[in-house]
Amino acid sequence: MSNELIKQYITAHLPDAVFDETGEWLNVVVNSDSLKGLMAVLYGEPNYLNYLFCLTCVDYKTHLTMVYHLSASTNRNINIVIKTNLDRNDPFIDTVCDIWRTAEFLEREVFEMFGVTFLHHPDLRNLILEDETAIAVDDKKELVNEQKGYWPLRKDFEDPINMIKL
Amino acid sequence: MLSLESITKTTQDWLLAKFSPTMALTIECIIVILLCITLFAVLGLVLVLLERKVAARIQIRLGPNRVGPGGIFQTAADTLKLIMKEGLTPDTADKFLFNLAPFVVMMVAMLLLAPIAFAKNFQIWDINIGVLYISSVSSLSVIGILMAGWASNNKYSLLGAMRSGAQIVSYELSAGFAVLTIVVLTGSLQISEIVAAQQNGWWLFKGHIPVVIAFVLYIIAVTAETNRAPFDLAEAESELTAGFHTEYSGMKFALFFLAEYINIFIVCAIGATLFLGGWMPLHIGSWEAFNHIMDYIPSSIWFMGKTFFLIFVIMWFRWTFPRLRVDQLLNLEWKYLLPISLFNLLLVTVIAILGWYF
Amino acid sequence: MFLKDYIVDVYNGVASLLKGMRKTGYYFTHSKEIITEQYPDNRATLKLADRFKGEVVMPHDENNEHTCTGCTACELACPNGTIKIITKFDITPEGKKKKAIDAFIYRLEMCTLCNLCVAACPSDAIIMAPNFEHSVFDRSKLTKILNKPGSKIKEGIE
Amino acid sequence: MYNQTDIIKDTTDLGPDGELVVNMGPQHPATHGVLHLVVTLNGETIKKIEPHLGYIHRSIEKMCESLTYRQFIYVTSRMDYLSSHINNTACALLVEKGMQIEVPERAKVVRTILNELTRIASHELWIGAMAMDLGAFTPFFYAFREREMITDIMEDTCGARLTMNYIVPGGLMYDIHPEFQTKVKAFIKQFKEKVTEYEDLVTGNIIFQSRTKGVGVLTAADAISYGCSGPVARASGVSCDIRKIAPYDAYDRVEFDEVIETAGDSFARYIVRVKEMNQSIRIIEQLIDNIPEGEFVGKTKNVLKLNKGEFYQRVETARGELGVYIVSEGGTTPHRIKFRSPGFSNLSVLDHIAKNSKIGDLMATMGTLDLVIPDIDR
Repeated sequence: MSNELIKQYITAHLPDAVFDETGEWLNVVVNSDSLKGLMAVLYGEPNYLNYLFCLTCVDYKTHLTMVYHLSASTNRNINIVIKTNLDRNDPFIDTVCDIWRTAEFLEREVFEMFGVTFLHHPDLRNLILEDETAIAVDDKKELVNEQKGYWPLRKDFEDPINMIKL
Repeated sequence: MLSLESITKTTQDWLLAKFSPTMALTIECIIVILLCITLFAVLGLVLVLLERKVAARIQIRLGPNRVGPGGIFQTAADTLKLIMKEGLTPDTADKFLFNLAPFVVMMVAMLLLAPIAFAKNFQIWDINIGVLYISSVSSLSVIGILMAGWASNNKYSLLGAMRSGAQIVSYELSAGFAVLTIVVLTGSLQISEIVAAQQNGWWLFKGHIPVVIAFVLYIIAVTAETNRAPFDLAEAESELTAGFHTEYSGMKFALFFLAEYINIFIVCAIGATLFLGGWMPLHIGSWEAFNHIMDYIPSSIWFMGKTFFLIFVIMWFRWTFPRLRVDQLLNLEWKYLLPISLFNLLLVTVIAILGWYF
Repeated sequence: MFLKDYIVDVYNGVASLLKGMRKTGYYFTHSKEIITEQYPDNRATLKLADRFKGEVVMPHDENNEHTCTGCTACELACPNGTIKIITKFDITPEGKKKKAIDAFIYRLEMCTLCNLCVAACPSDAIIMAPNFEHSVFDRSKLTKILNKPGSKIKEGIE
Repeated sequence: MYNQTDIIKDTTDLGPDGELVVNMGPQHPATHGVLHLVVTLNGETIKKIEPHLGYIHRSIEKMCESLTYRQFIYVTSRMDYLSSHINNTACALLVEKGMQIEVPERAKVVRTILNELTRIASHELWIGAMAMDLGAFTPFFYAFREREMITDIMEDTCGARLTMNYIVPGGLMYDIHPEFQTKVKAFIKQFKEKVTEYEDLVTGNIIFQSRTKGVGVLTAADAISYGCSGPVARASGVSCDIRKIAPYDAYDRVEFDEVIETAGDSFARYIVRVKEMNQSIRIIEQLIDNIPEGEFVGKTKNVLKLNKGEFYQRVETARGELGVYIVSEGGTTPHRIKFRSPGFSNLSVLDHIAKNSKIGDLMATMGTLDLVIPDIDR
């Protein structure tokens, strides 16, 4: 299945999708509302892009971008990258973990590192960092309040204790 | 000839000449108790060192080699360390039972020493129901383990203790059946008579294949009963960290550790007595000259040699096999060992009735 | 047949166990297979790989001269601030001012032995030495000054 | 993480339905590091497993954002420390891709050989640790004996035994050791002799087989859904070997088979890894006599600057597919870097496949998933 076919298919389903072929793989930028619908379509027949091998978020300082790397499990050389931009102050998006189970952990990681809320996620808690309750009783309490969030992978995150500037 | 038999005889004669019979008996009791405790300490040190050396050789290592020549004082140093360590009692533990448990386990191991014949006419108590006594007392050790597991108030300990309970109760059966085969062949429960019945050959050799099967079953069952790998589910360190003795430290832990090795010694001693003739030298039918030469080796060396051979086999098991899972462990007992031992016992009974053994 | 399967089962199981015991028994009886290295005792014969990355050292020749120009390439290449170079200005016989190192501070406790500083050095002034017994009682002893007191830069190195 | 009072409460109280809640780890002999599993038990049967991560979280992704493209490679050795060479290769390949650096043939071949040696070393360690989880101590030492030869080879050539940092963008840090080829050949000879020992001690052993066969079954559909990769997915019949799909370095010119089993249980995962070691030996045998002469490092600029854009590089580590995703703004440091670690996805499947089995099965399942905690936490 070539990129052209995928493009046709996505355009048929979602006319306002923006394509970018400058990179190694086909990039598709979609609206955050329509992401879930597109994912469900891509997962099913006839595209069968059923392998989500990377899910992450990028902080561009002006907005957050969710990045989904999809592939076909039968032919791992078909890869597309789906991106969607989120409001940095109030980031939320529909979860995809009812389509791919692996998204459950990956989304939890993004949630705690970037503060993106995944709607309808079954168990949206911190996975790697301490629980919110633990932070509240911690002496980091002031830090949390000052910065309105404790999202380490955002670009403006500062932790004077654990980060040493060279 | 200087033998253990003559030493005991002279001692008793001398005591009876000096004191009244009651007094002499009391003194004898004290001597026996002291000897038992000494034996325990020595056995513990030797067996732990032996285990570590065997493990090292199997695992292409050298093992302990720093304390003393060849590392022979390593276990003594370890004991010293354990004595000096603090014996912690967890806050939420049942303090009385927690502290009692190691002693219960230890006492059971001590009681089992009574009917064992260490050499010719060298036995603490030649009770006429010796084998029955051993079977019944050895099953008491599960109480100590359950006590330790429950009183620790630790989930790992509890799981370990429950596993141990199920395991010991099950494997008691096949161990009992294996012992019964010899009882059937000998017609006596008394240890001295069982040994005497092997005057012209050990049961392992003259009892045909059924006794060999019973011997194998006995080794498997007692390995499980003493919680040794591959049946060490009660303290499976990759699953339950240390099982029933997770919370123990210092000397209380050392008592568990010691009891494990003493139990191995005892079951191997019983195995040697029942199947390999105890202190009886290797006699082959009518080869008079050969039998005579064999008699020159002291009976205590025969007994210890056989026992340590069995101990080595059990250690060999431990360092070769993976551990079983808890349901497989019980499957092995109830689906394989128990039917085989029942059938085997029937076979032996037929052999005994028809007198087909040598 | 059930009984036949049962017996075959038992036989195969026991055979597989005995196979394993044969292997361990072989190693038990063959002491030449033992591979233990008696480390502190075999120091004399212990040979480390010549490329072993143990710590950064600065070789000095017999005239107490090194080749470090103080260009701070290693300091920039270091990912975690292990190296700190303090420079000074020497007056050459011709009366010109010349940059030289005052102290080459190397903090072993922070070093990850990644070899990037050695790779970055344009004048091969520092190398990795195969020393590995680094334990000391005081952490401050791990901060080392690599240039020896009184040492100076070799002639002709720019 | 729990605070102190929680933990005390946890060990004395029962779960909501009278179930036993056991904290396995972070200090536990079988979790191989600091994995913390909160296991809900009903007797011996597992009802639920909930991993708590972060005990060794160093935020490598954040750290890399302040390191240059030469420097950030060394940090990746600390992720999956058992296949550090392969992690380094992934980063170097990505930088080479982003800057169109030509890599000399010699460097490519040496990288491939070292990657395969690393894979064997990792699997050797895994076999030992796995057998130890199941209660057999001895295979651990036999496996380490062979692994020791590999680490010696690594020490000779790279100067370190575990965290090598031998691969730089453009090739290798320095040339291979003169004795490299003879030592590798000696290792291949010894490995072929000794690999039968694992058959005797582990593979054929009835206890080992009954502990692993039919335990922790992962279906192909689940493997895809959970994003599993590497031996875990291949044991379930999912073809996912990056070395075949998108060959890098010298993998396009060597012959090897992708090992695929279909049973999906712990035993299949074990067999896949054992067969993979033999395939690695096959790859090394093809390359070891044909290391081309020439430069070992390509021409690179002093300061590396990636073009603006996004780059993704996949490699096959010993545990599965490692993806490095870099968003570059054109500077000397990455804007955002994401490591798609194989262990993270493989861990997420644990609850699914170990549910309703016994505690002993959890060890077999967890062992065959081959979890390396620094790789999961990053």
